[in-house]
Amino acid sequence: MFNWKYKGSGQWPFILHRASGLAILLYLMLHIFSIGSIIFGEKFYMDIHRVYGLPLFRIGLIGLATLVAFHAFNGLRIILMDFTSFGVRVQKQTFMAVIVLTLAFLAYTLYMNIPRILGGY
Amino acid sequence: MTQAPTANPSVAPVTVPAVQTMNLNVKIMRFDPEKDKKGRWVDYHIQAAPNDRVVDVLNEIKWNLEPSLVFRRSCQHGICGSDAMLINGRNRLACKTLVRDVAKAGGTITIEPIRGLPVERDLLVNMEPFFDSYKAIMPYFIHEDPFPAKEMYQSEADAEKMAHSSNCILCACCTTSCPIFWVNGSYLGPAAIVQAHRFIFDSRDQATQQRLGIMNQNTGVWRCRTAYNCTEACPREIPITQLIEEVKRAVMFGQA
Amino acid sequence: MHHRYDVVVVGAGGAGLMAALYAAKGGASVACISKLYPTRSHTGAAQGGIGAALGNIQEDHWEWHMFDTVKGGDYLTDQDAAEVFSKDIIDVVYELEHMGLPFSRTPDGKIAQRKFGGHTRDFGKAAVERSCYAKDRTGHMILQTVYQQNVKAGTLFFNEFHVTDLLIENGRCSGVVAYDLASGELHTFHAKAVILAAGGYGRIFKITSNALTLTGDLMSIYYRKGLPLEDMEFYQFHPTGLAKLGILVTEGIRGEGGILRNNTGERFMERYAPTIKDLAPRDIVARSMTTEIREGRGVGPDRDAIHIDLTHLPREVIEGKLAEITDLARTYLGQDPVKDLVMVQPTAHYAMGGIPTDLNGLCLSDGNGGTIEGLYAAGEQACVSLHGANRLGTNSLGDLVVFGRRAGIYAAQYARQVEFAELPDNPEAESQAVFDTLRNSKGTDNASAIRKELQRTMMDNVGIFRNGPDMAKQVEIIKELKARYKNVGVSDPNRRYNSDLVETMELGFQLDCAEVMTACALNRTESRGAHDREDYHERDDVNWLKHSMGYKDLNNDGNVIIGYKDVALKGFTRSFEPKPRVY
Amino acid sequence: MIRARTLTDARQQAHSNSELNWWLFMRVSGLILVFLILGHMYMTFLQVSEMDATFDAVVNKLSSPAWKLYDFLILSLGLLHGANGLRYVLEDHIRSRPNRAWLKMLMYTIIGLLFLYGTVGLLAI
Ligand SMILES: Cc1cc2nc3c(=O)[nH]c(=O)nc-3n(C[C@H](O)[C@H](O)[C@H](O)COP(=O)(O)OP(=O)(O)OC[C@H]3O[C@@H](n4cnc5c(N)ncnc54)[C@H](O)[C@@H]3O)c2cc1C
Ligand code: HEM
Ligand code: SF4
Ligand code: F3S
Ligand code: FES
Repeated sequence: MFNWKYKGSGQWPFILHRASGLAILLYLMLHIFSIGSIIFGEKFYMDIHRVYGLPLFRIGLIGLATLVAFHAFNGLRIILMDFTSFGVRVQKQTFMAVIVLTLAFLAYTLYMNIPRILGGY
Repeated sequence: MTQAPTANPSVAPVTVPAVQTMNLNVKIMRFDPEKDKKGRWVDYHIQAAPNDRVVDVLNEIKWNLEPSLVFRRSCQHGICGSDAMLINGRNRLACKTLVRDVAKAGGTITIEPIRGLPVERDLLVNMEPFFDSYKAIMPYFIHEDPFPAKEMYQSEADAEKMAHSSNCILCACCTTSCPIFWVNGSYLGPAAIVQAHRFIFDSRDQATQQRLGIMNQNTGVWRCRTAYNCTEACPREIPITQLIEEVKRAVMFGQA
Repeated sequence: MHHRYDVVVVGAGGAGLMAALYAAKGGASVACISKLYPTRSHTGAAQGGIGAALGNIQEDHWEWHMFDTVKGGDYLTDQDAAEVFSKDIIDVVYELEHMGLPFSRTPDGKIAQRKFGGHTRDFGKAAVERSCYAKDRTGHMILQTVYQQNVKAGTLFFNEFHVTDLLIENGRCSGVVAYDLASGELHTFHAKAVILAAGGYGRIFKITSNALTLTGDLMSIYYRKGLPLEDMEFYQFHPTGLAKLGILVTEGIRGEGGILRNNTGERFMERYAPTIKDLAPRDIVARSMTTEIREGRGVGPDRDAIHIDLTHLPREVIEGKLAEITDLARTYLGQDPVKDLVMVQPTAHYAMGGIPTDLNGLCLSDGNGGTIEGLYAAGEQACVSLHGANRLGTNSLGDLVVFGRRAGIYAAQYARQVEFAELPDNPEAESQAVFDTLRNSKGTDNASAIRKELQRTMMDNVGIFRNGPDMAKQVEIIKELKARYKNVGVSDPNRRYNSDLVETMELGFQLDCAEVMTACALNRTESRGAHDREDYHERDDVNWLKHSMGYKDLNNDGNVIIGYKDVALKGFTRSFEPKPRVY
Repeated sequence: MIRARTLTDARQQAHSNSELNWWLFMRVSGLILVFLILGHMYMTFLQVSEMDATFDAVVNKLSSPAWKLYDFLILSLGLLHGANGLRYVLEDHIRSRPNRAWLKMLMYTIIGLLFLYGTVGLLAI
């Protein structure tokens, strides 16, 4: 079974990548369902769409977007490792870069979305 | 022949420092198949010097406190690969880890068996699954053509390609630190891939394609998620992740 | 449990694996029994290289190699063995290369070779590059490569099986008994031929480069049968082992200009060897260091070590040419050779003696040509007497592969010709008795205390310096320890993985080895090769140009009966007259 | 000649490139998805509030074939990438063969149905 207490540094990017991938997949599936529901007409669509307006959901979305950003940046890091030996050598540094970029993304998302949530639009 | 001692003035007389020993709490995960359902922690309080190896600490416990403690070890200096264990949460060789690097005076060292292999007793695990994956990669030199009367020639550069992978002592530190191996025993694991690398990149070997074929299966290299724990754990400082990625590329480009 | 194989090999180090491989090639069904996983064997620790006169760098001939071996062995070397060896080793090194061994290479792609102590061109004229190497891990590569070939050949391995008894009746060996660590059960292996290759016994000394598991098991078992052990007094000490640990520090450290200093900082080698100082040969340096320590000028907490000073050397040399030892010193002693003095001690390293064999590896039952049918031996634990009184660097790996291979070939040949010999009625009885005694002992003595005492006293009394009174004292100490051993208790009652039981049993083997070694050393009143006596300082060819054969006195436990065997002073085509051994 | 010693050996020596192809697909689709998804998020989540994705807005946007293609790529690549990722996870974590088999079938079915549903949705407008 998974050894959560293992003190290796390399497993955390892996776990985060895996968890974020699964979370995005789950959301993508829901999202396809909700957007796709336009075929059932406006009322059905808008009933679901209202959920998007719940503050909790909107905060969750910010988290999810951050996970997407992480998964994307880290995906690029993995590709770099796979195709260049340089990528493996600097894997720690690139992981730091991924974290920094993700946090920057989070900051920007918060900056754009918090006022909207507070303002309710 | 005897002369008056000629002291070398440039070197100050060496004063002998008293051995600094310190109190240690050694917390060992014990497991007795005849009594226990699962492992239990047992604490041992001993005195150790900061420069002692963890294996010395274990020997001390075995020889003086708890003769029934079971663990493997042989060479005592990191060459035989017997004593891989989980020391303070990381895979290491007990004989290559110094007490001062894992504990302060009065501190605690935790020692557990390596993960992902069945524990037989205390720190001793069943190594068969590990050696089975080793054997699955055809870990032997294959050359079917007639040999020259003397040695086969190989350039220095070609010999150097095996420098890292041939250094492996099959200690299993890497494989048992790999998160994929923990959850999925059918992954061949980094150690087996390192061994495969040793032959794939041997200019004299003639079974490259077969080995690449084995690596290409879903128990092979594609299972590796570049988690990097293996590289950190290797006591022989083999850049394992790097080697695995080289094998992936060799499979991809179908060449070695 | 019973098993049946044509050939059973005991030990999976370089020698055992070579034997198993060639026995399998000879068409025999082979099982290899080892108390360690094969790749854990101590052959993996060898670094320097394997000597063979390939002549890849400079002109070289097997005759030159043979001469060096004989001279290195202080003429106690059997010259027929040396001749077979120096010729065979050339082929075997090529064979190893054909098995895929990743040798280091010369710029033109041949096997790389380098110089090594005692290996010379033209019968001693100048050093020659003879040691074939794979970086600084030649032994590791030999062990791995030969193991791999065994995997390919489908050799059956019984790992973590401790051989506890040899089945010998009427001069014929019919198998072995082994204890399975995992289950705690005894297994009988019925075989047409048995090959012993269980390695050395350095663990009878306190400071040693040998693994914890090198306890002389099979030598002792052989000896307990009333069979002889040859030349046990010859044991090689290496001058520079890391203090306390005994981990080997290459000779190169002095070659590069390292200086040995005592606790006053004095460069004491100026007193012992005024001209060449620290570059004196291994035995002289080891003796000088020990003198300093004995006279109270040692360093370290127990004042039992010597400093080696590299601080005056440029950092590049220390980090470059001496990288490995620098790493070891940093890891284990926390001493950085760039700025600190490193503590070293002479370390017990290699057993020249062991189970006597003929050139085909067949075990000898006495000094007059008697043999044990179907029983072969090779490697450090055997004594074809290739190394005589002192082994040359790189000749041990050569010994393993040459005589391991020969033992395998001849054992398979023998197995093809004969039927299985009948097993004794109750083959496991004796081993069972040993275990029962240990298990049921109500004794209170502690095995590790006895072991510690043995190792300390052997180091002091039968170590680098030997003299009559000390050794006579040691004979008594060993008797006393053996008496105490009878009273040791095994506290772990478990069947499975009972390493306490096994280690206690091993202590019994260690005591036996120490017993023969001490008796033979006390008996040999001369100094030759590694055997250096303060009370008999000269080599004495008139009386002592002969091998000692130590037998257990079966009627009188603790006594050793010493017989002799002639030295083969002639090779098949070349021979070298004994001369003073000067370099 | 290499002889396989065990059944597993034999099976492993049988050749197939499917794992390699999936591995490559993950990298390639990942690279494309970076632009598609980050772009999509930027346009619908950062620049404007996701609240703006009302029925009319969505229908309006998707009436343009370019956006249809864009969203179809996300739909197909994202689902396929995610499905294969999920397969990796299941193969790693679910030890029992039968459980793994039916869980995989279930996931493939759900994802396949969603793909059809999404495609129909895109084409319907
Ligand atoms: C640090 C070091 C460096 C060295 N460097 C060199 C060098 O550069 N060149 C050179 O030529 N030589 C060198 N030597 C010497 C040489 O390496 C050894 O002498 C040689 O490896 C011994 O090999 P072996 O096969 O006889 O035994 P080992 O490799 O010691 O193997 C012994 C085997 O016997 C098995 N065994 C033991 N007891 C039992 C039992 N009761 N039941 C079942 N199995 C048992 C063990 O499991 C093991 O498999 C060095 C030695 C040391 C210690
Ligand atoms: C945004 C751009 C994306 C990039 C660059 C990307 C990249 C990658 C890469 C390279 C992998 C392989 C990881 C490995 O083999 O170690 C991967 C795995 C995965 N991806 Fe993505 N991906 C992206 C988007 C997505 C999306 C949208 C989803 C969800 C639908 C997703 C779900 C997954 C899953 C579940 C895995 C498996 C994780 C694992 O096996 O550990 N990814 N991704
Ligand atoms: S690669 Fe390193 S960690 Fe893995 S088995 Fe070999 S030596 Fe041990
Ligand atoms: S830890 Fe495991 S996932 Fe790959 S990089 Fe190492 S094998
Ligand atoms: S005891 Fe040999 S590696 Fe630690």
